[in-house]
Amino acid sequence: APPTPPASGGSATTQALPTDVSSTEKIVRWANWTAYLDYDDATKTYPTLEAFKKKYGINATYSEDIEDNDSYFNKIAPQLRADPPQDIDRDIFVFTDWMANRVVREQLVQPLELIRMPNASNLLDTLKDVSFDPGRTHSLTWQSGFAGIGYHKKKVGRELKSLDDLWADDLKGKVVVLSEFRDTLGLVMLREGVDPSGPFTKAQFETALDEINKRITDGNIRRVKGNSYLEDLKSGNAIAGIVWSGDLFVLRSETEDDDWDFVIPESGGTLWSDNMMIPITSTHRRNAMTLMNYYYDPAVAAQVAAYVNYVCPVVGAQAEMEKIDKDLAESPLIFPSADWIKKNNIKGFRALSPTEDADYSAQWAKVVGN
Amino acid sequence: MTALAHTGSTAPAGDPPKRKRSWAAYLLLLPATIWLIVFFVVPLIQLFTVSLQSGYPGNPGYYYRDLNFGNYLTAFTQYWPHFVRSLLFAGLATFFAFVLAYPLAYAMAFKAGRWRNVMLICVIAPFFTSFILRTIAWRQILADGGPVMATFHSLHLTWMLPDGRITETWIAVVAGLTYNFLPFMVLPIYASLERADPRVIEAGGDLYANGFTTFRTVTLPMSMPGVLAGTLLTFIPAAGDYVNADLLGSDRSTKMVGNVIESQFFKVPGGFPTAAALSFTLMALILLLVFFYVRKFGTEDLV
Amino acid sequence: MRMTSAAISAPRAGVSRGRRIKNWFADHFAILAAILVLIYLFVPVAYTFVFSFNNYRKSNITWVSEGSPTLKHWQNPCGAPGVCDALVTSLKVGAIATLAATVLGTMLAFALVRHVWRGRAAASTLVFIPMATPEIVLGASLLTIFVQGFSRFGLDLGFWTITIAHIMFCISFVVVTVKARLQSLDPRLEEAAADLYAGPAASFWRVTFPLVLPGIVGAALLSFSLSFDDFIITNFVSGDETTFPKFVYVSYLRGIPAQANVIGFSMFLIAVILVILGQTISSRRKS
Amino acid sequence: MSLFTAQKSETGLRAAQGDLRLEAVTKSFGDFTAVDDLTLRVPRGSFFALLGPSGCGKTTTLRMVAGLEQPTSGSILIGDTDLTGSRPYQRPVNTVFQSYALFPHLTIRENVAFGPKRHGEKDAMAQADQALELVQLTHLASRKPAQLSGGQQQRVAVARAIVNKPEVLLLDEPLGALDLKLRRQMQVELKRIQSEVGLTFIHVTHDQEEAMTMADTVAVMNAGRIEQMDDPVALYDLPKTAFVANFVGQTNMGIGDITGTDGDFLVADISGTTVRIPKSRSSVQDGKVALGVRPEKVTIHGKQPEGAGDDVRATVVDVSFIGVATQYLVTTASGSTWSVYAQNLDVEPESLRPGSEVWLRWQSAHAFGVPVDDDAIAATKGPVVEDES
Amino acid sequence: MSLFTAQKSETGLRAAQGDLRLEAVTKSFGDFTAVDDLTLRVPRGSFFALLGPSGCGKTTTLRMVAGLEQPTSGSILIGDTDLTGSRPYQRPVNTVFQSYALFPHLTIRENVAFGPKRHGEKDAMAQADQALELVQLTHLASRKPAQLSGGQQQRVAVARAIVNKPEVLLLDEPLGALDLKLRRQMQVELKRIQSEVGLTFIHVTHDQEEAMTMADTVAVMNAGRIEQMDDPVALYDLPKTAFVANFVGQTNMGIGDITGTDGDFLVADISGTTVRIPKSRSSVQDGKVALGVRPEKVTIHGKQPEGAGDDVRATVVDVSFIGVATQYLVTTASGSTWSVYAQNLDVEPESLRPGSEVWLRWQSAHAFGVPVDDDAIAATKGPVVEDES
Ligand SMILES: Nc1ncnc2c1ncn2[C@@H]1O[C@H](COP(=O)(O)OP(=O)(O)OP(=O)(O)O)[C@@H](O)[C@H]1O
Ligand SMILES: Nc1ncnc2c1ncn2[C@@H]1O[C@H](COP(=O)(O)OP(=O)(O)OP(=O)(O)O)[C@@H](O)[C@H]1O
Ligand SMILES: NCCCCNCCCN
Ligand SMILES: [Mg+2]
Ligand SMILES: [Mg+2]
Repeated sequence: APPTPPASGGSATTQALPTDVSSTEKIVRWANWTAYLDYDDATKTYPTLEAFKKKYGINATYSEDIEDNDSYFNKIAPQLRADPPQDIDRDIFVFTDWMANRVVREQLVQPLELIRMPNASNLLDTLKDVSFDPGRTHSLTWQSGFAGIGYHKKKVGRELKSLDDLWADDLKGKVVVLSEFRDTLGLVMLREGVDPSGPFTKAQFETALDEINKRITDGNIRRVKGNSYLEDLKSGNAIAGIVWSGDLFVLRSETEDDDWDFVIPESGGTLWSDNMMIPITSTHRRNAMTLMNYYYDPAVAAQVAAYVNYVCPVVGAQAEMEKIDKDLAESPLIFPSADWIKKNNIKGFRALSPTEDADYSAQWAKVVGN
Repeated sequence: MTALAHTGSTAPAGDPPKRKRSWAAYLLLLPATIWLIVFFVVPLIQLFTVSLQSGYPGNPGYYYRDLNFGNYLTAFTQYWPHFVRSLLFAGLATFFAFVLAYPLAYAMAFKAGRWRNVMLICVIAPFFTSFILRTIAWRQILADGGPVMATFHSLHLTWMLPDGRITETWIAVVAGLTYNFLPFMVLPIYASLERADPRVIEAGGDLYANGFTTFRTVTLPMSMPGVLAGTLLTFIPAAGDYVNADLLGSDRSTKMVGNVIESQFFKVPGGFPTAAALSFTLMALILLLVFFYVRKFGTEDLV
Repeated sequence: MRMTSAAISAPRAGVSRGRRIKNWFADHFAILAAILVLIYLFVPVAYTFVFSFNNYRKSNITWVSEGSPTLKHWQNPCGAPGVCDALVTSLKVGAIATLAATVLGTMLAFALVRHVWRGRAAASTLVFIPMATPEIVLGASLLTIFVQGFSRFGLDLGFWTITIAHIMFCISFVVVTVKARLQSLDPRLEEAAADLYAGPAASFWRVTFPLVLPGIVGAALLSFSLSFDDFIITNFVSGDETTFPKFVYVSYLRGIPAQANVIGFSMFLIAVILVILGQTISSRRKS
Repeated sequence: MSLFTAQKSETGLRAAQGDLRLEAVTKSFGDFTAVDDLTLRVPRGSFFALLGPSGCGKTTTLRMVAGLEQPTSGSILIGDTDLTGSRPYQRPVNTVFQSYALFPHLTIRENVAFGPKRHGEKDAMAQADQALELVQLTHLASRKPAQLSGGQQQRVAVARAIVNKPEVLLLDEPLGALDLKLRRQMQVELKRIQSEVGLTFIHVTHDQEEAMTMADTVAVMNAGRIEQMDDPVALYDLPKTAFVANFVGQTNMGIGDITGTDGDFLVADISGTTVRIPKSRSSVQDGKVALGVRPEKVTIHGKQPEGAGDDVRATVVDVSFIGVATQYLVTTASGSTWSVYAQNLDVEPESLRPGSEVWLRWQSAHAFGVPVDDDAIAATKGPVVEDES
Repeated sequence: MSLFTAQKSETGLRAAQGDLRLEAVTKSFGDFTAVDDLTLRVPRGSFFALLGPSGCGKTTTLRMVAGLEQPTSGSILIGDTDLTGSRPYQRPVNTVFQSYALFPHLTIRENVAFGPKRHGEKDAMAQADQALELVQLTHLASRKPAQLSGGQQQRVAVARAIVNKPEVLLLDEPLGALDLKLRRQMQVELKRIQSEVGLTFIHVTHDQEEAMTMADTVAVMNAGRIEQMDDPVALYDLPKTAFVANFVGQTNMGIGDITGTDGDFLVADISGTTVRIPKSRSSVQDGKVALGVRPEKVTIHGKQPEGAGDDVRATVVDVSFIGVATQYLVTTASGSTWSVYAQNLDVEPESLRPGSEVWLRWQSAHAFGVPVDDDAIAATKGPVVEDES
């Protein structure tokens, strides 16, 4: 029998935190996903971040390190878990709920001092108390979003409405899907009438898995990718796929091509949130919190949302958005109403038990060729 | 690496007797051997112990010491197609690299005259444009919307391609491997051809062998040490490569062992032991192949 | 001689035109093929060059006709965040790894060629096996030891672990290159030096070393290019340190800035120019 | 010999037979003309030697015959078959290369069988064995070339060429790398093989003694042109230029003016000494002339000898004993250095030492005259080290 | 010459002066004895040649003198200084290597200055220039060795050695790689240099003509031992063994029994022919004897010649014209092959062709007798190719 596992369970941080040198080293290093922060092409900078630097005199560096949760986590995990942990050169990273759950449980992140982050109270109520981090003591939502279908209207030549439309013969080999099984399989389960947020069974999961397996084998799916699916869409290797909502709008502005479109499939879409956290190795905790706090200023949040088009978790941002772009302030993709979510049958993916997680991840990994 | 081509040469008659036997020898060899022991042998041993570790169920990413040979079983049973593919792709790439490298090496050695060194630079210089950059360039050049595919379309030749495309097929992967390891094939072959006496090749023609026969019966056998070194230097890294399959291949049908190792390390939680077992198996397999290959071609002293 | 139709046919005068064309192709086949192969080697380099003038948006994948070609990336090659840091890291790693591997490898090569000692065969094997081990295995094993063993010595993944790994895999190539040069050295030259009153030290520094130097320089060059171009091992042991190839690979996921093209192509150009320069100098010195 | 009987029926060029002819052959490398308008006929079955200093174009000529190089202009024929432009493997010609050029990866037998195999001969190996027997190397047939000594390699190279029964066998300084003793042995051997197989041999060398002992005809080449072509005795006895006179053996030379005739003789004045040259042995009949006399035609005397013959006063500079003979180096009154060769026959040699005053004597019938040119002027200086840079 | 006057005061071994002495020197490589109990004295300032076939131990001997190899037993002295066990760079000895061993990375001047520089001489470059002048290469001083011809390299190697004013200069086949013409020139040159600088030269060669023309004393070595050591004329004229007789020039041999004496002569019966050998010229006085006569001491005649001398009937096998002379190969009645050397003097040669019946004649005073051994038996077979495998 295996010996008892190392530190796990309970969110109480038992580990000693590294000394904070924020006051002497005015930097904060932020790892985030691609197309997840407002970007100015002309100057090749991130306007809100520039403003932050100016305002606080903290030099923030932003790296689009994260391709998907698993690959980024596995890349840094050995260092974080090493005894003693090794600095990963990042002060903030951003993980989706389920991965945030793991990171918090394994005590790989530092607690937040909410008292230093007054704006944090602007967090949407629905997000305030999450199962993996009760009371938001270790994480703060960055953005939420949906997974659905994205495609290039002109190149596809018709509207895509359902997953079945993606598997059409003329799109064979031109479709990408997400390497996050909670999104890709979530959509397939919805298509099959299974609620991913409900207590679905292993068999139901596997049915969905089989569908993707078949689509890969048959060559409908060209590649299963993390956030870099955007490159395939840009280079023309793919013209449709299962994607994240905001990305397609970023793609629109980047390529100046309004034919890119995002739709929630008829059978429904998935909803998720990504969370900012401070890795256990960070020695710039305060600077990180300053940054988080800054982005919870509704005006700043609106500015970000106007670019990334993801669901904004900040109360008051919608009002700020009115000032920037009326249309966007109405957009359900940024400010969805409960009704809209319901109507479109949008569901979260339920938390998996550790054994389920291990089992499903392994099966998924095999199907996508890992 | 050109030096690898010296492999086949037995010591010349005038080989100086190994004279000195002294503490100086140990002083000279210690730093490098210590380095290799600490940063090559010890890590390999560590890798081996990792390959026998087990993971805590429910705590992916945490492992404990064990004698879990099941990891090797997994490596074999689950990933044998990847091994087959690795060897196959590496073999194909080695073959194509050989086919492309030989004329180039030959021309450099015998036809280039004063252009010889310029050609040599041309072979090496692309190293300095990072190979990742060049591979990504290929990805764009071969992309569905790229110039190569456009040519195929305009000539109505897409039927020749699997799935009507190049990227995300085995063709792209093999092409990428071929391209990236070509210099490693060219240089040793060039080195061994350069040493060959051109008169010996002329003697082939003089003795009624036409161009091709001379090549087959004289030039090629004479350059065998270089070919041997070149094929090893191409095959080994190609068999362990994952970048080409990653950037140019698709998810399942073109993945090689390298990709599995990489994803077991970096993408799949709890994959360390499997990855280690796969690495070890790959190394053992390649060492075995190298051993038989070298035995067959009679080159014992490779270094 | 048996009379056959062939024997009856009168001897021809000269060689037909068709034959001549065929002969021309036979003679030039290698050089034509070589040129094609060189072009093939250069295609992606040319692509890199062309796209260094692209007025790209977020990612440098499609040609943006508006505003391209532009010189602005050449005017400001460090314009993209991180790209020059990565280059500097690569150059530093390359320089240190080259220096260390060249010194260690050269010493070992001397020991292997010039001395008799217990375990020479074992040492040769120790040098050969890293070359016969796929990079990914080297990377993986180093990663396991760096995160599971050496961290207690305060050796975190990063610059030094990359450098250590590069020294490790370069040593073998240095040994092989220098050894070959050393073996082809006429042993009589050292005897001549001794005969001309040079003691062991003088004999080494005035005769052996200068003669082996080209081999050492070649080995250093090879080490540098292997180190500079390495991705696989680096990716395993680098933690969050970014070398140039890793920068390119990582930014590939979100779009490579054209500045990377500028730098990649410049390195290529510098290499070509340096070698051509070195060659003309040495050939001028010869004449 | 059975090896050279059953000739397989062959096609085209390969079946060409007859004399080897070079017609106005020129070969240029860029600006440089290596072989200059060369015309030459080598009778079938003869032993022909091409003699000349390094770089004069010997190898280039051979390579054109072999087809390894194409002439810039002119043509090469065997009998009436024009070989120009054809490939080496199409020609009934084989070469023994200066460096042997044995295939290092093949055994001796395989090396020799290489040519017959290319011809598709079924019994290639048997033929190879026969050829190896001819060169007395049967016992080494299964070794690799690297395991053979220089002389043995040389014989393998010969076997590998003659096994093909070529019309013409080209030998490019086949003995150049051998030491003196072995070289003399191999000369005898090659001559024996040639007379046994009866092929046309074209032998390139810069060793005049070798050319003379072996060949039926010797052509002396200089700077891309043939200076003189003759049988060895005639060439040695009556060189037409100072270059030939000095390249083929040593010649004592003196430069002077023809002052008149005396019967069949030209009378010339060499720095005050009057000498006679047979009219038929001089390529100049008036004006300046270079007198030539071979060292072995000159006798050396302590006092002025009596009887017919020309003679000249001189001082001994050096005496060297070379076993069979003694060589004297002397300075004549006119300042030229001459050499005298005296066989150590049963007569006791006169005891001459450096410094002795002597008389040199030769039969006027043995003198010859050549035009005065740079070579002639250099020759009066005797055998000193010239810079070859 | 100024170069060799101002001798710096030096210490210890390096200052040793006098004759070179080898005392009971033996060198074994494993089981194999390369040099076998060699004792030898080379007078200071003499030109000494070590002659012998390949592998007889010449190079090994030289390397021991140079200090590049240590003797297994015995000692090596210069004057009274024992050099045994010292390192090469401590000895007043320099070597001209067979392959020259010039430093490819240094210019000619730097090559030559290498030794003086190691001695810390201030004017190393000036000394190098003087030495280069001596070998007439001043104009090439700034070239690299690869840019020189073989003969020039050879002279650089000599300059590089003599510039150090060693007590003993070792030359290991310095001319082995040169072609015949150049070789003869360099022989003259080396001799000139030796007489100019007056150093002890030990010259290793397997070319007997070279040894004889150059050396004051020649030692003939065979299988690690010295067979005979003498001045060239004596060595040639009166060899003590069949090996020496054949290694130093050619010898015609016949094997027979001593049947009696006749005054100062031994009378011997060689396969039925009676010949006479001066008692003083035979190393055997009774029993079996091998008669030796040099080819140039033998005359060839169409009919039995008259007058004193021994003669024998023979048949001509081969005639070769070698310019200065004609060489006849004949078979005697007893079946041995003899060779006759006839200078092409002014007398017209008798027109002999293969097959002619002839008489050979020599003065009994020129004959010599050596013990019958394998070498003697082989020598009766004449000059044929032996296998050197
Ligand atoms: N491929 C070539 N390109 C340019 N010049 C050449 C070439 N081959 C030969 N030559 C020149 O042509 C001349 C004649 O060369 P060749 O080899 O025929 O001389 P050779 O008489 O054989 O001399 P050696 O006795 O040294 O072998 C030389 O000056 C040589 O440099
Ligand atoms: N280091 C060694 N180990 C074993 N045997 C050796 C060694 N050096 C020389 N010999 C042997 O000693 C013998 C004499 O060699 P040496 O080189 O002195 O001959 P040599 O007379 O110079 O011949 P050559 O004329 O060929 O140069 C040879 O049989 C050689 O094989
Ligand atoms: N471009 C930013 C995309 C962020 C996606 N986060 C995804 C999580 C899904 N499960
Ligand atoms: Mg030549
Ligand atoms: Mg020797």
